Amino acid sequence: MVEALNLGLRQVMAKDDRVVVLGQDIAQTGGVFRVTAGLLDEFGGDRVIDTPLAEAGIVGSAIGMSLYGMLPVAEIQFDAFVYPGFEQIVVHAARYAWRTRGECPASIVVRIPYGGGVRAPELHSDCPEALFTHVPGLKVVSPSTPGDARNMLVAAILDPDPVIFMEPKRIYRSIRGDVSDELPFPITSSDDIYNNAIAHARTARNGDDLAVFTYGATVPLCMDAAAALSADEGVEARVVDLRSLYPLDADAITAAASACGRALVVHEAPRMAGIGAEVSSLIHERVMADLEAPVGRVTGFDVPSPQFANEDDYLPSVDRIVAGARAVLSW
Amino acid sequence: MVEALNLGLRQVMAKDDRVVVLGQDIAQTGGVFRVTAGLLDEFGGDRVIDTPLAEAGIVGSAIGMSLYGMLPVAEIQFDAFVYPGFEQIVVHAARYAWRTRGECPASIVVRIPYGGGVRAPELHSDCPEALFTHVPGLKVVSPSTPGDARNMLVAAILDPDPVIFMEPKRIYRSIRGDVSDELPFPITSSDDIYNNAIAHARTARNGDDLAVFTYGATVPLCMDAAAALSADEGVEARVVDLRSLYPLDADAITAAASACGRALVVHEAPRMAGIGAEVSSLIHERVMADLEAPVGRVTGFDVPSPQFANEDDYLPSVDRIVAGARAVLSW
Amino acid sequence: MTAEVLYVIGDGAGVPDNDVPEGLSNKDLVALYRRLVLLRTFDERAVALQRQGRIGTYALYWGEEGTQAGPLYACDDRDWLFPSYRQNAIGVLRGVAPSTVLAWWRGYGGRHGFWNPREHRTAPICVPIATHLPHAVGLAWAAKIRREPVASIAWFGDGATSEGDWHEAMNFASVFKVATVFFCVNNQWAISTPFSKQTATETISEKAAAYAMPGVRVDGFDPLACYAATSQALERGRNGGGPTLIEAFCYRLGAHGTADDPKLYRDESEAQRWRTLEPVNRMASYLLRLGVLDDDDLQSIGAEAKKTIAQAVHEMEAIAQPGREILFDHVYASGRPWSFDEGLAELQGTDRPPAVKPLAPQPGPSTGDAEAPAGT
Amino acid sequence: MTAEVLYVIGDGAGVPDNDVPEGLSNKDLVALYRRLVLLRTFDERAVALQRQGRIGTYALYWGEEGTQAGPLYACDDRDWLFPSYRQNAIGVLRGVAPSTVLAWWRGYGGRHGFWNPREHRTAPICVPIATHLPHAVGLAWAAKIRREPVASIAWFGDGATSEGDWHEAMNFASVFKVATVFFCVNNQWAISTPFSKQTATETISEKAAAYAMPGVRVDGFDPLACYAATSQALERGRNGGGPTLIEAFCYRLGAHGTADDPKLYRDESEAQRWRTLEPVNRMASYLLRLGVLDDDDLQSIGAEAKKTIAQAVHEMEAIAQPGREILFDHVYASGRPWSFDEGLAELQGTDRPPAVKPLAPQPGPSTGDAEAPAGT
Ligand SMILES: Cc1ncc(C[n+]2csc(CCOP(=O)(O)OP(=O)(O)O)c2C)c(N)n1
Ligand SMILES: Cc1ncc(C[n+]2csc(CCOP(=O)(O)OP(=O)(O)O)c2C)c(N)n1
Ligand SMILES: [Mg+2]
Ligand SMILES: [Mg+2]
Repeated sequence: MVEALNLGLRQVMAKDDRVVVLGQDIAQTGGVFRVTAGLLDEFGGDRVIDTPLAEAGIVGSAIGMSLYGMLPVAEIQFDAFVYPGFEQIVVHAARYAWRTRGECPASIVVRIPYGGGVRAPELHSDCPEALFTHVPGLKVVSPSTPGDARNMLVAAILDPDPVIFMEPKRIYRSIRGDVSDELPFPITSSDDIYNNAIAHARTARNGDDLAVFTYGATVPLCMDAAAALSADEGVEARVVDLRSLYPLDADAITAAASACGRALVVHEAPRMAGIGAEVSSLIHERVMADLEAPVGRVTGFDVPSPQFANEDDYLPSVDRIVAGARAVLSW
Repeated sequence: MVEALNLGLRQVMAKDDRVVVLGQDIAQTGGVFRVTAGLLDEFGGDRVIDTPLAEAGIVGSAIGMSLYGMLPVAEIQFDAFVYPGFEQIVVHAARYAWRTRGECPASIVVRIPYGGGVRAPELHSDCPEALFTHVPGLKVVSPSTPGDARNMLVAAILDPDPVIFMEPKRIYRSIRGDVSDELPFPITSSDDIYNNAIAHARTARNGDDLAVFTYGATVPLCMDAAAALSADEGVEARVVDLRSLYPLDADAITAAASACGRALVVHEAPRMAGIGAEVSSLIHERVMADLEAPVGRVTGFDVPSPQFANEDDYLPSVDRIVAGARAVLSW
Repeated sequence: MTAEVLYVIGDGAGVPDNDVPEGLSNKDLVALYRRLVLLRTFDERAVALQRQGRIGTYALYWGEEGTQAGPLYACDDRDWLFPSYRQNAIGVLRGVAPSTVLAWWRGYGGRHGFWNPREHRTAPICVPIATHLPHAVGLAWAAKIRREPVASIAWFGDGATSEGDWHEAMNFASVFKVATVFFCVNNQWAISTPFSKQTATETISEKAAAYAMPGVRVDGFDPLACYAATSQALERGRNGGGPTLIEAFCYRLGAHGTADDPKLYRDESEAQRWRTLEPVNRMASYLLRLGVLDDDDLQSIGAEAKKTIAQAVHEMEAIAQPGREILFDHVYASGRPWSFDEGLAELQGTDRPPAVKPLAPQPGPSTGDAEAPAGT
Repeated sequence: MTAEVLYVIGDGAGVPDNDVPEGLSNKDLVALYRRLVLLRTFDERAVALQRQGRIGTYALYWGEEGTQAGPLYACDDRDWLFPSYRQNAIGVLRGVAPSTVLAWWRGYGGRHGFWNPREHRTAPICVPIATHLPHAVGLAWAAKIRREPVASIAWFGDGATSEGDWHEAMNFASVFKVATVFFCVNNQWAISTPFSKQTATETISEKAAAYAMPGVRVDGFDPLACYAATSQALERGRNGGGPTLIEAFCYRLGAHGTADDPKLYRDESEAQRWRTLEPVNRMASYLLRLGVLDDDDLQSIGAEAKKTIAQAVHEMEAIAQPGREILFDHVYASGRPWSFDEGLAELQGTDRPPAVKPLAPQPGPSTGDAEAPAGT
């Protein structure tokens, strides 16, 4: 996925000189995770910028650049370090379009490597995505495959609205897959890019017995769980990769839940008022009559993400997903 | 409610000299809403402190004071101005107990006047409470009556954990009610204060046809809606004032939903991944079999809280609540 | 007023006038004066409108007109302005309709209360303290990347210097040497907090040292001093010299906002003493002394401003309260979330509450009568 | 090294030694040296453990021992320490078991990886940059309110000075005149970002001016200079003189952390040049010159430290991986949310994944092999 993100950045930067990338340690070294590797050489120090250590400064100046017509891509080094930039995101990025009659949206992308599973110290494993979805005015997305990562990143950059781009760092390198140079949409215009590449959920696996909704690093785990369910008990789970967390693809969600009659939501973030709560409510509100069981949730617990020796206890495991699925299936 | 909060502060400060209050314009003038009026004269400048204009500084130094054994109460002037202090709340206040084997919780209270309806300019009408409930390690509460306001504030201060104390500013002065000097728990100890005064939902109105869950400024609106439903169509709604938003009083919620068979959640904050989503999911997960209709939600829309001329269009109105109730009742 | 404060306009008595700043013709002086009067007229009228319940809480800037019109006069048309709530009407000097600004204070959104920043190179009114400063930096930085000689100027108060965003913006600006002017209106009060409790330094301008940035301190009641300092700062910025911090030292002559009562926390006789220095009359006397204007001119400039603002009030009041659909307008520039249509349908299924009167919220058993807040 | 940097220990050749700072007996010098060696030994061992996969990513401080043991030696036992990740082992000098610190890096929580700050007047290791500074201020402020002569000292890097929290803490400390020592370890790098790109000033210490705070610049490789500056700052603080900013100018001799490769962004020959100034040998040579210690003493101090740390490693490795219930421990001090019991039950209904090896995440089709991050 790292290479795919890098490819996307290179492709869009080559075509559109409004795109600049900025953040801590992203130019000279190519970033802690090497997502921006090589960009400095290719596009120069004016467009690939190492900043001082200050997240509000990074997000805030990206907003100012966008006001001047640039398309800045800001990197936050790790999930929990977005909080010092939170105010800029909430009070400005999210409201600039609204505050300017739609004329000057904050056309920024904030890239955030997120989540646990990389054996990192405290505060390198947060999943803050639900916070952003609760803030009106932002788009929040998270890819789970290299192809999606590239396409969604390019689309997020071209999309005029502020996009919080959540990168599941746990699967940065584990999920590989060739990404063709070809993009599925023209890189020169932002017309309809939202509909083409941001708005829609993806069916990652077909099945009619249970709909499993998830995104980011838990997608492959849900695929494994689905495979196990199929092998062990002949249950065919449909796995839906949400991709866009705000707005949710409500029609795809309810259609899958209706078709299967049973549904489960899986994510790594805490449960309380998380994406799972929204997906669950949405399904019940719209298609409860089609359900044979209440929608289940397998999520992180409502505790700080633990020190890493215990993070596998915290992260939704294939076992827990299977158990959650069984509970829904046997209700 | 303002007088009740003021009374609570005076009572606890008189009994316990670990309590200090700090914030912008709270000492000399008694705060923008006068909640801290008179405290400076009564308790002196060491304990009632006007700070520089910096929310991270306010929350952060409150945490440091608590480490030394104080019980600081920090005021955020208006809801949307908590965001610059968000990092301190999330990465520190919420995790200090966890990071110190439970020995040094951040024993702070962050008081936040929140919500719309006071005809204020932009960013004086936010409802950020769900954000805090999604952050493990915090307690989040919101009173809706003067008596609760006093009792819950005193309890929050004595409780060793960090409490985000959301004050519904719209009903600061409209809801009056005598508050007796007597507190329903001893002010000298924090033992069990959590169970006595923070943890439990309150049944604000009895009824068996529909359970309405709400908190803060929408409680009186739900009472009005319940009265209208009773008068117009003989439907008796039970109104449950959640009081504690994290943790939720799950047993009280499910019991009320089960008893009524129909339920509605009402709040002013945006819908997406809000408290309503959690309450709805919780009810479906636990007692779907007892329900005759999916749980409904009447909430703020997923848009920035509007300029005030349109805020009545944004805020859940009695009409909208009644309509939401009817939809659940006629499902 | 302490010695190190730069000024141009004397008091017509013991304090002598200094030379008119370079590059300002008599015509410029008159134009600048006209702007001061327009701002003053707007402000006074807005306060009156608030008293009459025709707009909501308003953040008056009475006495700070020179800190706005002065620096602005030094700007190119292509330079960008980043006002706080205190410079709420500065866009008017850039062609924003004054009725739009008044409508903002009346609680109107969308095209009624906002403008297109690109059209006027004027950012929206910024409410959360100091948060617009990184934007000003980012904008000038973008111009620098594009090799375009565009600068930015951001206004903020003494209190704003305490916020983290102020510091981060100052640091970014100096590291990347962008052409941003940090214009601090040190009116010595942040609501009830006096300057002495806001920071430990004696001045704001000395804080520039922490960023290897030039810092200057000027008389904030002197429009020409504000002009001159800004003009130098902009020139330096455009020549690659980086940002400048300007402290316009003055005094908040009025309340913090219309809901604020300064008697709670300060001795109003102090304000009275400072009042004699206010910029509009001071500039007028100066122009009279120079013989650039006479009393008749002053009169007609005043009358003209009154007319403009009266017309603006008329226009503002002709705006119908926006419809409910406005809630969902322009939240996104691309793609309308499905929930917006649902929300609108939900609204349309219920009666609309009566139109909002700015300061007379609907009374009733449960919607509130919380007092209008003092903060803006 | 530029002239304005205060130092005590010369180089035994052209640069002469200065006087031993007041109040330090020979015994003190030896005690301080012992601490330097203990910190060094801990650090070297931790790096080795990381290489062997026995702990996770580790933020080494090789060369910065003097910036830790020096200032600490100036502190009273009642003063509070606020370390960043870079001073991760400083609690050891206050009685925290070194095995606890190692266990933290092994990813253990609860009582295995954390300590009780009140017992050691040492705050937990702080990971998010600059966020612990307001805590240090609040603590000293509380002491001041209680009229207790307790000070606080917070460590942070050059990069940390760019964060808003740094500024807010500096401002609060100076406004309220609290006894906090802001101890900046300017090792000239923030991961790959050189000091010259972090800020526009030539030094950190000059930033103190923006807060009307004394600022001093000392040789960060000189434990005695660090001691002396801190000692003066603490005395001033305790006497009501407020906070001090100390810049300990040095160089980050090692990598940012064990996952970082400095070759990507700097010329390692520069590090080599600075390496000759590192504090442990420098202090040893000084003590030899003074005749306070001889080679045998050095040997036995080294051996003693090795033994202590070897024992700590042993203890750390004797700790079993904490059980799953630890997730839910101590999240709240009062009241256990019902969801915790549900969560534990959910866990107990599934097989537990194999014990975590710090740097060998379980391979498999879908859990990852993302490289260990370079940040700490
Ligand atoms: C982040 C934030 N915190 C608090 C407030 C509330 N508030 C509005 S104006 C003000 C005082 C500002 O003082 P100063 O910066 O000196 O500007 P002035 O009002 O004097 O122009 C405060 C605290 C706010 N708007 N934003
Ligand atoms: C708020 C925040 N942003 C980013 C990081 C990631 N990070 C960890 S260390 C570091 C560099 C710190 O440099 P400096 O302050 O000079 O301290 P040093 O590491 O040199 O001791 C960064 C950017 C972080 N820990 N916290
Ligand atoms: Mg001011
Ligand atoms: Mg450093």
